[in-house]
Amino acid sequence: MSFTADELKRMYTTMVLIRKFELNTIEIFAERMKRGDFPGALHSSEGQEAIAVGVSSQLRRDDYVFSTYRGHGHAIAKGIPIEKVVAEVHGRATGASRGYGGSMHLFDTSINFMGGNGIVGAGLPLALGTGYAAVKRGTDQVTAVYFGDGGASQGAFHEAVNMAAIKKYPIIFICENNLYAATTHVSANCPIDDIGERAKAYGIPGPVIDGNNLIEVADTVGAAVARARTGDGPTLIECKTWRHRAHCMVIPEHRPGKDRKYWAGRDPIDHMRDYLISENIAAAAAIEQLEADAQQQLDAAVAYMQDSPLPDPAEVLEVVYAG
Amino acid sequence: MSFTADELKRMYTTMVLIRKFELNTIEIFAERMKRGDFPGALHSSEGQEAIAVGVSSQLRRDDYVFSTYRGHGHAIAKGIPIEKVVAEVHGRATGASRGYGGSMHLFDTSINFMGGNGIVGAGLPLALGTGYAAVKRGTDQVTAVYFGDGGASQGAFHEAVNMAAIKKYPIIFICENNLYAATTHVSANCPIDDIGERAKAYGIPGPVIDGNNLIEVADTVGAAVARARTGDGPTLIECKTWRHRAHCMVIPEHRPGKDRKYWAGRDPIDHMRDYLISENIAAAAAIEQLEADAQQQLDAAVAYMQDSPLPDPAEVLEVVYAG
Amino acid sequence: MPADTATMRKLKPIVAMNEALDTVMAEDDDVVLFGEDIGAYGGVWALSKGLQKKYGEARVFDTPLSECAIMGTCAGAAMAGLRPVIEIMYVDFMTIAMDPLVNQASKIRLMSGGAFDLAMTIIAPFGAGTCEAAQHSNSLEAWFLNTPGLKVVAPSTVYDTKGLLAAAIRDNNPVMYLWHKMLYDLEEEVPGGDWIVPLGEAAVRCEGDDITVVAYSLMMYRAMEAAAEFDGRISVEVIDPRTLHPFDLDTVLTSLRKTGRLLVVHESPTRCGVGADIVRRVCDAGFELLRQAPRVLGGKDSPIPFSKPLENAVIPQVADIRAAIEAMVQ
Amino acid sequence: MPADTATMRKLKPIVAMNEALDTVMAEDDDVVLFGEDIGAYGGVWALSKGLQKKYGEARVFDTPLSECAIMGTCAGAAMAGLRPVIEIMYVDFMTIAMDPLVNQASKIRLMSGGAFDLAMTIIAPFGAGTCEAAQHSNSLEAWFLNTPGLKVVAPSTVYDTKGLLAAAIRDNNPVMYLWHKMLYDLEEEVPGGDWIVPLGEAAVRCEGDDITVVAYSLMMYRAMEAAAEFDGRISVEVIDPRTLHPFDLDTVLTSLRKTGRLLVVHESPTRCGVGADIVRRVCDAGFELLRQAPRVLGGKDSPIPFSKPLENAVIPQVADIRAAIEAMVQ
Ligand SMILES: Cc1ncc(C[n+]2csc(CCOP(=O)(O)OP(=O)(O)O)c2C)c(N)n1
Ligand SMILES: Cc1ncc(C[n+]2csc(CCOP(=O)(O)OP(=O)(O)O)c2C)c(N)n1
Ligand SMILES: [Mg+2]
Ligand SMILES: [Mg+2]
Repeated sequence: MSFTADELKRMYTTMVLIRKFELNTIEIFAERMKRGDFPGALHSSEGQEAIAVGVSSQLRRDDYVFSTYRGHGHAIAKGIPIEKVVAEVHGRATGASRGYGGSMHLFDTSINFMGGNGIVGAGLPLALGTGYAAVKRGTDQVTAVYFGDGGASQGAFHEAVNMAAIKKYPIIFICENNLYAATTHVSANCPIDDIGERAKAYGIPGPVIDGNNLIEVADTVGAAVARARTGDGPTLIECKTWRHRAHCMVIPEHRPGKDRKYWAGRDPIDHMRDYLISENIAAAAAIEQLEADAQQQLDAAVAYMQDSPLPDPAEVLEVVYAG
Repeated sequence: MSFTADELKRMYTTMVLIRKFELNTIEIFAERMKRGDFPGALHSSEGQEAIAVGVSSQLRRDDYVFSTYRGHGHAIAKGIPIEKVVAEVHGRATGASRGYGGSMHLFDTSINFMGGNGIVGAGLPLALGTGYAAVKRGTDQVTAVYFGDGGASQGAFHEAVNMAAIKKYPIIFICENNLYAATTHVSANCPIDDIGERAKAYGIPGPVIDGNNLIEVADTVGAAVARARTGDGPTLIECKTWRHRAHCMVIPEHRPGKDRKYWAGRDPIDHMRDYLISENIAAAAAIEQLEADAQQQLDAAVAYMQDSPLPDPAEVLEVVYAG
Repeated sequence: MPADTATMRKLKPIVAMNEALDTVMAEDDDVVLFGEDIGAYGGVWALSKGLQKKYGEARVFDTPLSECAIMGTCAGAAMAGLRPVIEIMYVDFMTIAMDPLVNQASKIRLMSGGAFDLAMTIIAPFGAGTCEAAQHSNSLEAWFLNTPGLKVVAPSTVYDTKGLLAAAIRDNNPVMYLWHKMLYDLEEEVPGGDWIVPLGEAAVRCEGDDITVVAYSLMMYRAMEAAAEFDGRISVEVIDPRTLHPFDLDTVLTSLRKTGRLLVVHESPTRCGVGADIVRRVCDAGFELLRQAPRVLGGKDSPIPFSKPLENAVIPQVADIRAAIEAMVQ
Repeated sequence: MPADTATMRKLKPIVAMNEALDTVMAEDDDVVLFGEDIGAYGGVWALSKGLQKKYGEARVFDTPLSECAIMGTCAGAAMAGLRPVIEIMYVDFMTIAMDPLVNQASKIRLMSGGAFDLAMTIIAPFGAGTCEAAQHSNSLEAWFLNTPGLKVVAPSTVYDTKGLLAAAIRDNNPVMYLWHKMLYDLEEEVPGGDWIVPLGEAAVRCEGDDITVVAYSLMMYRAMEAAAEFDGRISVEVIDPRTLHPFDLDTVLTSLRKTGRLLVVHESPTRCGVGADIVRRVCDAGFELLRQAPRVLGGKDSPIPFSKPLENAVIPQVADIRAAIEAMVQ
């Protein structure tokens, strides 16, 4: 994959924007919780930004994406405007889902972002539907669907990958293996070393890669997308990664300190910053500017959210059923 | 596995008994259907007798078995008295399930035969429970669970084999691959050649064998049972086989003639008869005697069924909830 | 072509469904059909007979034996703007497809703030009477009715079987279309051509003054049989809701203005069932119309046992319905 | 040791459940507990805190993230004669475990002609109010009540939370034990020691003469709050069924003999819901007691939206209950 310098800088900025978004959201949620005002569940994707940005770098606007409850990064990287993401997680009428979905249910039909999902593994069977639709219509759209190391233990994983392989649907199954499912280590969810290895059970490729290396993610996904667009079927990609925080805000950190130390040295944003500098793509000053840009985008988005109204309860029952 | 001549003869007799039972049941059902009296669903196991008998030859009375809707052979081979099987499929109060279960739901707690199942693949998660119970109690009981090539497409298959592998539960997963799921060829359910190959996705052994060869089945299952009893965990065994008939009585034959011809030459009972003769275990006359014994057992069982009353409807509501 | 009463013919429910599918597939390329054994074979119930040949494998196809994947494909395809129709071979197997139906299909429209229409239809046979025992005889409509976002249809006549399926497929919401296995061999006179029976309109199957019996699907026929046995002695009005959600309450209330007596008959379990909900609605909207206690004759509090006498004991029979009517009308 | 009112102490529901588990596990080695994060960590709700340490990994353990496997293990272990207890982290995830619960656990006893007792308990939190949106806020009790073979418990007070769980685990049938997330931080005075609250016995939470309000779990507290706001102007009797099946109808009928007015309040969807079924039972057994139309104030016909004002709009609030009572009692 050869990216232009501008592309690389834009990707870096997006990673930083995701990181800053997560930090800001946690801050606002923590404040509200202190006031005894529980704002809902929040699952931070800090540490996994390279996967979201790397995957999205290989997708077209009309390609489909199914996300998870840890999907802020997926949404921002695919292209939901940051202010609509901020507004949604804080329940505003101007949010991506008009305040009906929240952090776990960000949608944007204009870019075929098909939503987060609160049910572990539940995005995979849905991805079969958009994969099929593309084939049926003869478009070359692909579908990317994210899930975790725990999600690979769901029956839905097996049924979906199996059917996609049989039908050669254009689907990229992206496993974000951050080594833990809530408080459970991956070894208690998968008896073999690599979830990607399971691709063999379906006769499809199953590359296992460093999910914290943006370029490696982009290259691997790029190859899978090319396969899919030309009708060669699905790919299962396992991205080894690490979330900076415990599962969600209400669960205390419980992961061994040595793991945390090991991964602290492997932050995807640090890695990309070093890459930009060592490859002479951007100097430290330019990078600071990119980070400032990200901060500015976020600040504007937060202001937009604060000026936005809450949704009108009188409308709920009109939304439930389609006319 | 070394069997005594008597054991081999007994196994042959059991295969014949299963075969004769299936033929007789179809006859009685067909008659009733002619009279417009629909007796329920019937799934014949003709052609798959070597698996049921081979598996059961390696199990103790206190080992657990979970069967399917195509489970008459599993039940008879594990040791449900033939008259109780006949009585059950014809809805008599003297049946294995007192007439409450029928052909798809044969139970016998005295030999830990844990029932057929009308839901494809649904026996596998249940097998985790008896597998766990044996471990928890420190007994060396094993659990055998049967399913088909179509069953391997169920999410339940993945969740169950995965958890069994992680926990090293003493379970033998027996896939009876008869190449069709209802009218669908296995290639439309599994994108790779062998379902046994999927064992690698769970880090357990997955032998693929000739399910119509009683001795091969017994040997393979024997090894898996030994592993399981000593705490080395589950095995997935794929038995290639062929059912003589279409899926069930109401579905016409639709399988290609050449496949049918190919398998006609590979009947498990013929194979065993030839083996008994070629190995000088039994002469043709002795074999005819075994077949006559089987016929006699069946005739007695049918008579028993005919003399048995139908269940009393007044009792139903007392059965639903335990006291 | 529209319904043509000049060319009446005998038709079975499964053929009526097949005709409805053929009609909507011919006029709308977005309508697709899939499920286990649905492709070349034409479906174990013959639902899709001839349709793959006519519309091609891209629109009519087999799936693996994976109900969760089938339902997920259906919901995802609907999100992509197609109008998928799937068969779940027995409604009993919905236990495996509940997540993509309930947590996904029925909620995605709301979760997205109304961004998606999920126009999808799930066709599934239900009910007891065939001695197929506890896992092939269930009636789960109450689950679906208790799930906001779903519509539920349960036709009885062959005419409605065709017209309601056409309407269900054209509806822009997830619709559970439930037909009864015991009606498989039913044959009734219907017009030639095509027609639609709109969702949410009940039918008065026979008029009467003494009691209003609400019954759908197979139980409508049993109620009619029971009603006939009184020949005049008790005048029974039988109402067939046809669609369970949306539910046509007005037709029931209009009838109660005459009769003042309500009996609801269904085969699915009584507790939190369809009958309980009709009683709730009637009490809420027309309590003063009730001259006496409304009754529900539903399935017993038991899974479906195998043997015929046991199976009959847990499902309302014609004699049970007659007895219930007699007990209410002195 | 028995309940000891001399040593009253403040307790939260999750600790009460943990104590009940501890008690029954101490006296019965067949009682085992498992689920996601239930082992070393002690459960994301702290349900199993300290229990693995005390009873060992053979009896208290983590499972893979596989609800179907968890429920299957539970049902199979019950068939083997154990008394398993599992946690489903949110009742919403039952969509994935419906087959082993409904087609297996609830039916195996009947299908085997009564050969098996399946003594198993499923503990699951339910309900809205935490802004966790459409897939983490559901109330599915009506599905379970519509499934013959299951018992259903929904405690409100901390005392009942402990006593009903002890009873559920000792029961020889599959029991759905449903607690409400909004009660997580509730603290109430309870005795020291242990006690059992038998399944199937309602509690009168406050006596009154004008109207009978039936409400369980969180809604019992909201009903009490609404009742209090009338201070005497309207005299409300609040009945908490505590167990939804078996259901204590007598206590409700006794109350109706006084009040003649019935209002059922619950948060789960109204259609085919618990309220509809209570109305059906009351009409069936005590129609003459009803001075006016019985009402059900249930959840709206909508999945649960995320944003607070939207979420509040689809679930009965104290003001809604008060208004419903006022509308009934002039
Ligand atoms: C079917 C289901 N079961 C359980 C949960 C509760 N839960 C939410 S996230 C989670 C852990 C998922 O782990 P993983 O798949 O590795 O994704 P990660 O959170 O690490 O990104 C659990 C148990 C759920 N949401 N859905
Ligand atoms: C979950 C579920 N889906 C569908 C069915 C209907 N059905 C019964 S058997 C069968 C085919 C099963 O094929 P396979 O697993 O290969 O077993 P076989 O019948 O060949 O022994 C189908 C589709 C069912 N009983 N359960
Ligand atoms: Mg993880
Ligand atoms: Mg097969």
